[in-house]
Amino acid sequence: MAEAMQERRTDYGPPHYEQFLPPIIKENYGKWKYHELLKPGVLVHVSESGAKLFTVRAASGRLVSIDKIRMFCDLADKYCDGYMRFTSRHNAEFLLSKSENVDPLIADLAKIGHPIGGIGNAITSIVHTQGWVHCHSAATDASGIVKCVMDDLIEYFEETKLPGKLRIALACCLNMCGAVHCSDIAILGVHRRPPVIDHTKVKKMCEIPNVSASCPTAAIRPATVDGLPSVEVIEDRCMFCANCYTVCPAMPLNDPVNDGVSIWVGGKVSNARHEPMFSKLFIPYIPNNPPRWPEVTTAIRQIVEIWAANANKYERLGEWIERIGWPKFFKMTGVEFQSEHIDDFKHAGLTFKRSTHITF
Amino acid sequence: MAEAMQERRTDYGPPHYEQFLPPIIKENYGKWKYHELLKPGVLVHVSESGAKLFTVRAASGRLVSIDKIRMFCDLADKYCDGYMRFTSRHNAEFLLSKSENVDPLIADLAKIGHPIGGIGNAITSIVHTQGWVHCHSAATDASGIVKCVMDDLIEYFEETKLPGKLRIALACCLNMCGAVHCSDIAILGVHRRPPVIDHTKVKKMCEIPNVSASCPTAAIRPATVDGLPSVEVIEDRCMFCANCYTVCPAMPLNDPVNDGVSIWVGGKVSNARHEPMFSKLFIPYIPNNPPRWPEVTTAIRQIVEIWAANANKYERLGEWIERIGWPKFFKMTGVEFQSEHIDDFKHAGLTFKRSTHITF
Amino acid sequence: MADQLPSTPKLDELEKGKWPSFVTEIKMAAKRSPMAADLLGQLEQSYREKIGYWKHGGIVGVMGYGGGVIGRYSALPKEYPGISHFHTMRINQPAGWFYTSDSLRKICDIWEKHGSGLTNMHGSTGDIILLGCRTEELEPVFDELQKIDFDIGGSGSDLRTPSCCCGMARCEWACYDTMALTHDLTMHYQDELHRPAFPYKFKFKMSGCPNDCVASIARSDLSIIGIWRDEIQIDKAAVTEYAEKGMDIQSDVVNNCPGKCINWDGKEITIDDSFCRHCMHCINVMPKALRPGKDRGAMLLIGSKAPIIEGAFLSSILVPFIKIEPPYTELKDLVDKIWDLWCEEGKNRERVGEFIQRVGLSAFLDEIEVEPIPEMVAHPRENPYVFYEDYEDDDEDDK
Amino acid sequence: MADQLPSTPKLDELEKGKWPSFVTEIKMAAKRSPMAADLLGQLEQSYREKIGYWKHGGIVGVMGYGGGVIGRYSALPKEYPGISHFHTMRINQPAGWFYTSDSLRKICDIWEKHGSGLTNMHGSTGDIILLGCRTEELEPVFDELQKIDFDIGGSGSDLRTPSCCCGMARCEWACYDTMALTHDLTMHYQDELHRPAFPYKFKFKMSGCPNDCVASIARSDLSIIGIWRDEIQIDKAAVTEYAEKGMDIQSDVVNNCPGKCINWDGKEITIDDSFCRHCMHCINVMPKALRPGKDRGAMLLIGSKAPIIEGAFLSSILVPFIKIEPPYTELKDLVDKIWDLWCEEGKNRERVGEFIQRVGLSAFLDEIEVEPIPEMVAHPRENPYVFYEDYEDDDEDDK
Ligand code: SRM
Ligand code: SRM
Ligand code: SRM
Ligand code: SRM
Ligand code: SF4
Ligand code: SF4
Ligand code: SF4
Ligand code: SF4
Ligand code: SF4
Ligand code: SF4
Ligand code: SF4
Ligand code: SF4
Repeated sequence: MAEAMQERRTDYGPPHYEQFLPPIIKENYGKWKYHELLKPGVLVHVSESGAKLFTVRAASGRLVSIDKIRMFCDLADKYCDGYMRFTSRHNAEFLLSKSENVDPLIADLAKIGHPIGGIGNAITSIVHTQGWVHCHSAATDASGIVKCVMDDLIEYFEETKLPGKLRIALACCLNMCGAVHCSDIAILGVHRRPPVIDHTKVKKMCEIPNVSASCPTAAIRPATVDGLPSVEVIEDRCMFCANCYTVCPAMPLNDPVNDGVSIWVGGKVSNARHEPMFSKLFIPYIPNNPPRWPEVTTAIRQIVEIWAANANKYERLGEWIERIGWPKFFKMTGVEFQSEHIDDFKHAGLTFKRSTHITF
Repeated sequence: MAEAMQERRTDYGPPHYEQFLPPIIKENYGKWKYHELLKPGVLVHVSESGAKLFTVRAASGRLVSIDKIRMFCDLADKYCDGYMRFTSRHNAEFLLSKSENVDPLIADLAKIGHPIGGIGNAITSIVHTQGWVHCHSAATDASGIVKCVMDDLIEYFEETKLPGKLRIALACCLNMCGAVHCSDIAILGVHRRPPVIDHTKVKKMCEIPNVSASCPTAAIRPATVDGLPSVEVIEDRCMFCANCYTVCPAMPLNDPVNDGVSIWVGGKVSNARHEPMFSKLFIPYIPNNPPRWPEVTTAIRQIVEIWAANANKYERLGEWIERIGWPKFFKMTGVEFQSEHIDDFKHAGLTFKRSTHITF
Repeated sequence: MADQLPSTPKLDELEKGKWPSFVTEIKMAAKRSPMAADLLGQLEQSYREKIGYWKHGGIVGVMGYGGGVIGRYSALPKEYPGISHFHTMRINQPAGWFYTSDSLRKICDIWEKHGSGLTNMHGSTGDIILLGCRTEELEPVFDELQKIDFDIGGSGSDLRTPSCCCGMARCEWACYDTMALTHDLTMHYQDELHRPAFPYKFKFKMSGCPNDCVASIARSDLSIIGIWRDEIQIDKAAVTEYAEKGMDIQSDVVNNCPGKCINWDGKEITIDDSFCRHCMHCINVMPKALRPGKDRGAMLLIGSKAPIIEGAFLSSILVPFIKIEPPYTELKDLVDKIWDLWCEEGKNRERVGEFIQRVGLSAFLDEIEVEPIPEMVAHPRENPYVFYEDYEDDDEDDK
Repeated sequence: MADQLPSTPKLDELEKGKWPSFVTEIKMAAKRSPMAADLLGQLEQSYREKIGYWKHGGIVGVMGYGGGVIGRYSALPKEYPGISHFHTMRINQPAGWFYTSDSLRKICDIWEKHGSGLTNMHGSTGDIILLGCRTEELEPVFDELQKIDFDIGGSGSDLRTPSCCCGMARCEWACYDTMALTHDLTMHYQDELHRPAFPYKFKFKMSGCPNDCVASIARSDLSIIGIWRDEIQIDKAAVTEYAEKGMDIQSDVVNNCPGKCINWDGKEITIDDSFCRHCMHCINVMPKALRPGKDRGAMLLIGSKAPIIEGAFLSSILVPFIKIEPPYTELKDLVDKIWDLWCEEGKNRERVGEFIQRVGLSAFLDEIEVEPIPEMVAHPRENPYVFYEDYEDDDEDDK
């Protein structure tokens, strides 16, 4: 066995990217001079050499079957000499050296149900996570909400009529695998009920000191329950982060009645104009309402539209809110400001308004 | 005795201010329309009624003898119908209804050694504390440094040639009675050696649990030393705040070799333009060098002059530094950036530079 | 008596230069007072040896008062017997620090008789500081102060002496009567001021406008800062006058406006007041042409303090706008609620700002029955650690 | 086999609308795979009952690797036996997510044979996610992947699969070769990637410029972001062209510059590069006319992560500028020092950013032998709690 392992090939790493680059890219690698947005979803990059590369960006739901991948491959073969890529936000990108292939490709993409867009001042696809499709922690589904929100916002994907880019992300629990903490709009699955402890399993499945230590608010302490070594949760101190559940399967938080999503706004990642910003809590809680989550789609459309109607050119959502001030934003959207909006974690004091700089 | 107390008058409060207001102020109370700076140190306020009030602001060292107060009284009688006031920064202000009295008053003030100024785009007197004159905690003297710095900067008090206001404050220890934490330039007395514990006195003079609890960095723990109940200090964790000494006289930090001052810059209080800001550490340590503290006066003059030469009109020191960036400010002043400058207290992470927004 | 002055070669250096010299002041007093002379001597020694010579203070005071006197003893009483006791008396100043020469002279007379003859005009909190008094002289000083109607200020864990900017007395921007409020609160809270019963000190400071000339936002547990909520008043003719006299309105005024809400077309200024951040800059620069609006009152901000122990705080908005009119009932009710809660639940030596940060602003608001509003925060929370209110039990789950 | 699909009235709602439907994808796969069909069934139940039905994962894997597989089991294995095991395999993507149809088809073939036929293209860290595999199929999958040269990615407390923007392959702004660096680091650190030995996960992300198209500043323990340090290149003719075509250069470009360092006189643009903050905005708006300078490299920022446990962090500057050229020795040396220290002193489940905040940035820099510089902070400390270095003993006091 040890021998078998010795022989076995490991750690050879991913294939070298070079073999996957279309010739036009290899030739012009590092020599691109500028780009233009030809129309929604279609870019051209022009090289120092004069060569032109056309990019067509097609929507993707990210959760794709091998059937779909094969369809993409067929299109890549047909129009792109067999090359394609995916983007950092999981869209499919087709790289063409021939401009005359652009429209036929788009037509074929439409046939298999993949609109193009998401480039320039648009909304692109939603970075998201597993949800009920695969994760044990999920407080909500991921792909389902994403589908509903994007169905609703499709016009902003297919056109470029917004003041600037708007990025949406979703994570189905506070682990935030979608790294939603710096998005223009973030949808975050939340639990709202403390862990339900299975005292018969704690000792078996979990290391009690680790469990106690895992709680950011020190809500967990060792306890003997019904004669069994276990833990107890001081419910008042629990803010439902589920970190205990991550380290101890005997403490699930999932709950059909109390789980749901929260909406966060005003984050950004790029350094363009304003430094990167975290997203801020906007709607503390919306109950899960599958299959179409109408309250979520309505709330998000409202945010997008108010921003689109009022922001200056290039002004990201967070930049705009910062300019007009949060009180105005709450007023314009009609969302009620509640105690949940006020930070009470470690650096809370620094989020208090420490000046007279307000508007009336 | 209890009876005597009963009879004794207490809690009658300060005299009502109205009896101290000159007639012109009583008549125009709340009716002032605008003001103008007539010349350095002299303001005129014009009322809706057309009445004019002249203010002459005279420097004060704050620590004044009754002899000096009596001299002020004589001037008040001579020129101001017997009225005068002091300012929130401890200068003496003379309020005149007759413009022809202004210059003679100024001349008389000069005779008793009180220059006028500090109004408008100037440096006014230094808010400060007790120092070696009165406080047990002092890591440096207060009045002495203030005198030296103001002697050196007198031109900026007597003239209005700066881009904006510049406020200096001094506190002789971290208790910061001068509230120096929001000053354009702050001078702060610092200890740099952990408390020297007199174990024979701890138990007698202090409550051990209170002492342990007083330490922000949990550097103090109860201990038995030479058979006596006392405390010990984990020196590595001590950052010399002296809070333990405040609650326990048996733990002094005062030390002739290690005490000294630190210089902080860029704070402000007013809401004008920029929100209020805290001062930031600039020079971590300058040894006490009485009687004239030449290193301190030199450092402060340099800061003032570099700011004066480079800031835009109205731009306070902190606003200017924020615009050009701290790296440039360190470069321009030649002060070395050191580990002490990097925050390592509670909210340290929020002071780290979390973007690519730097200049080269 | 001048020949009795100790030799002070170091301190003499501090009589040079143009700024008024505290050494000269001490020497003046020392001509009459042996206390001041011994202060000179000890201070010279401090200057020589680079260390203070004061002992950690003890508790001394005046009958019927729990504070107002800071006990102080020299660590070198044998060398400097005059300052073996050298206590400070904090005397509550009249609002706005206005005086008549008559009242000042009376104070001086008392202090000549019973104290060192040295003062601070004023202390950093605002009191008249009578610097240097023997224990046995405290009562006599108070006795005489009573006769001239000056009372003692705060110290220890009590309300500290409130102070304010000159406001309506001398300034055109005062949005409420700072001196009237200061006097009223001081009188109303005499018991809290004189008998320490709080977890720690509590300070009020009143500024008439956001220029904040008493630094209330940085130095008071409750900062009361004047503000208006309607339109800035514009005098067009005066604007023209400034422009004609050479003011560059675009760069001096417009470009510095943090609300980016001023427009200058070369002839007229217009302000979109709905974006005005009430910073005062434009008004400061053009006092003849611009004035705060007419609907005036104050903003209440809570919690500022020096760094010990949680780090320095600035006050933060508690009530964005409140009318400030006698008898100030709304304000006092709020103050009482805050104190009740803090006295009940605050820890020893925990300032109200630290208390709020410990229990959370939301929880604090809840207890004092103030609704949370977005004006209280720079922005909503960034972390997802939300203490949601009650959850629903499974039993109720019948959907 | 279509008739074997469970009835999914709720999920069917998600086949409506224009955005590509994941339900349609699962149904496509379900036509062939009973695993996908059972996934449909369980998911429909989740949609009905508003709760997920997955068990807390167990440890499963591939021989010789300590990570790369996420164990997953249905909580309802009786109802949905096809997904009683439903593990994820994370496959290391090629840098920049470029593929040939040939390579993709080969992956599909393997996954058709051994797995559910469902994937994520890609996971949020960047891997190819093969979604749904039985324990006994893991080895066979790996066996076949070997043959087509695809290797496993990271999971657990190890280096996670590095990822990067398309950089020089498709973008004119790449200040260094992101794909080359990503591939090199991935190969160099195969052991760290495959055998968890860290206190917790560690992520690299490489962006070619401050637009940061892989969100590295928010999502990676070490963010490597391209930047230049000389002057922005200006093509005057192209500027004129933009202006003529109607761009309002003053309001679109100049007024949005955070460094306030661009001047437009109606004819020419000039930039005071010494104030440029490298934000990219002007270049983004005028790609034909403006380009990053020629002296290019990268900035290293450290410590970003999701909220658990200390709250979310953004990366902060560690090295403002470093040349990025093979064999990247300086960079690797630095990474090794950081890992050595963090592995030695980091607590279990403590990300490097949390570690730095716990021990203090200065102390951290000291250990990894990097000099502190002002570029690392937004501003120097505001609190006076300074840990001064060694004090002098009294004995030395002979002044
Ligand atoms: C393809 C992709 C990189 C990749 O290797 O996969 C990419 C490609 C380009 N980005 Fe990006 N960005 C991509 C993700 C991002 C991200 C990451 C993210 O969203 O998670 C960001 C940071 C977002 C944020 O700040 O929250 C990002 C922030 C930008 C910006 C800054 C926009 C701003 O004003 O803040 C620009 C500049 C611009 O658009 O003017 C930019 C510009 C560009 C350019 C124009 C660069 C070029 O010359 O090729 C590319 C096409 C623009 C477009 O999509 O509008 N790219 N870009 C990613 C496409 C994702 C997608 O499918 O939609
Ligand atoms: C007399 C005094 C109030 C009092 O009741 O005692 C006062 C009086 C005035 N202040 Fe003040 N300020 C006084 C302390 C302050 C303070 C408090 C402090 O320094 O501790 C501040 C906040 C300082 C800070 O931000 O750090 C202060 C920030 C201002 C400002 C805002 C300046 C800025 O650009 O940030 C103005 C507006 C201006 O000067 O244009 C102002 C304006 C004024 C005006 C013009 C108001 C008026 O119309 O009467 C007065 C004379 C101006 C001058 O001195 O230049 N006053 N002023 C205080 C004089 C102190 C002294 O002796 O020098
Ligand atoms: C006299 C005065 C300084 C001065 O020279 O003006 C003063 C002097 C002392 N202060 Fe203060 N504080 C004085 C205003 C302040 C201020 C400024 C203010 O009120 O605007 C502050 C900062 C603002 C604040 O309240 O945070 C201040 C923050 C402190 C602190 C730190 C409190 C904190 O919560 O951080 C202490 C330590 C303590 O309370 O134990 C302190 C303690 C002290 C003690 C009593 C020393 C002690 O630990 O026992 C000092 C007595 C010195 C002496 O022997 O004369 N003093 N102290 C000021 C009072 C004069 C007056 O009544 O008018
Ligand atoms: C698959 C993926 C989500 C997705 O749908 O794309 C994922 C899925 C999981 N993540 Fe994640 N994370 C994924 C990218 C991320 C990211 C985003 C990134 O890498 O850019 C983050 C935020 C950035 C960061 O690293 O902080 C992320 C932050 C977490 C955390 C919180 C870590 C923290 O330090 O705060 C956890 C909890 C943990 O580690 O115990 C976690 C844990 C998990 C676990 C393993 C659940 C668990 O506690 O055991 C999830 C398995 C789900 C499942 O059954 O499939 N995942 N996780 C992503 C990996 C795919 C890939 O390899 O490409
Ligand atoms: S965000 Fe939470 S629920 Fe969603 S995939 Fe990550 S760990 Fe699972
Ligand atoms: S969910 Fe979070 S806060 Fe609640 S007990 Fe578990 S670890 Fe603690
Ligand atoms: S700052 Fe410190 S040393 Fe100075 S008076 Fe206040 S408590 Fe005393
Ligand atoms: S000086 Fe401050 S940090 Fe040092 S032991 Fe005393 S209380 Fe603690
Ligand atoms: S705070 Fe405002 S009202 Fe008071 S003196 Fe200063 S400028 Fe005038
Ligand atoms: S007060 Fe300040 S924010 Fe308001 S208009 Fe004037 S400058 Fe602008
Ligand atoms: S990060 Fe910069 S270099 Fe990379 S794709 Fe985005 S814009 Fe281009
Ligand atoms: S990159 Fe940004 S900061 Fe630099 S000149 Fe352009 S807009 Fe200004």
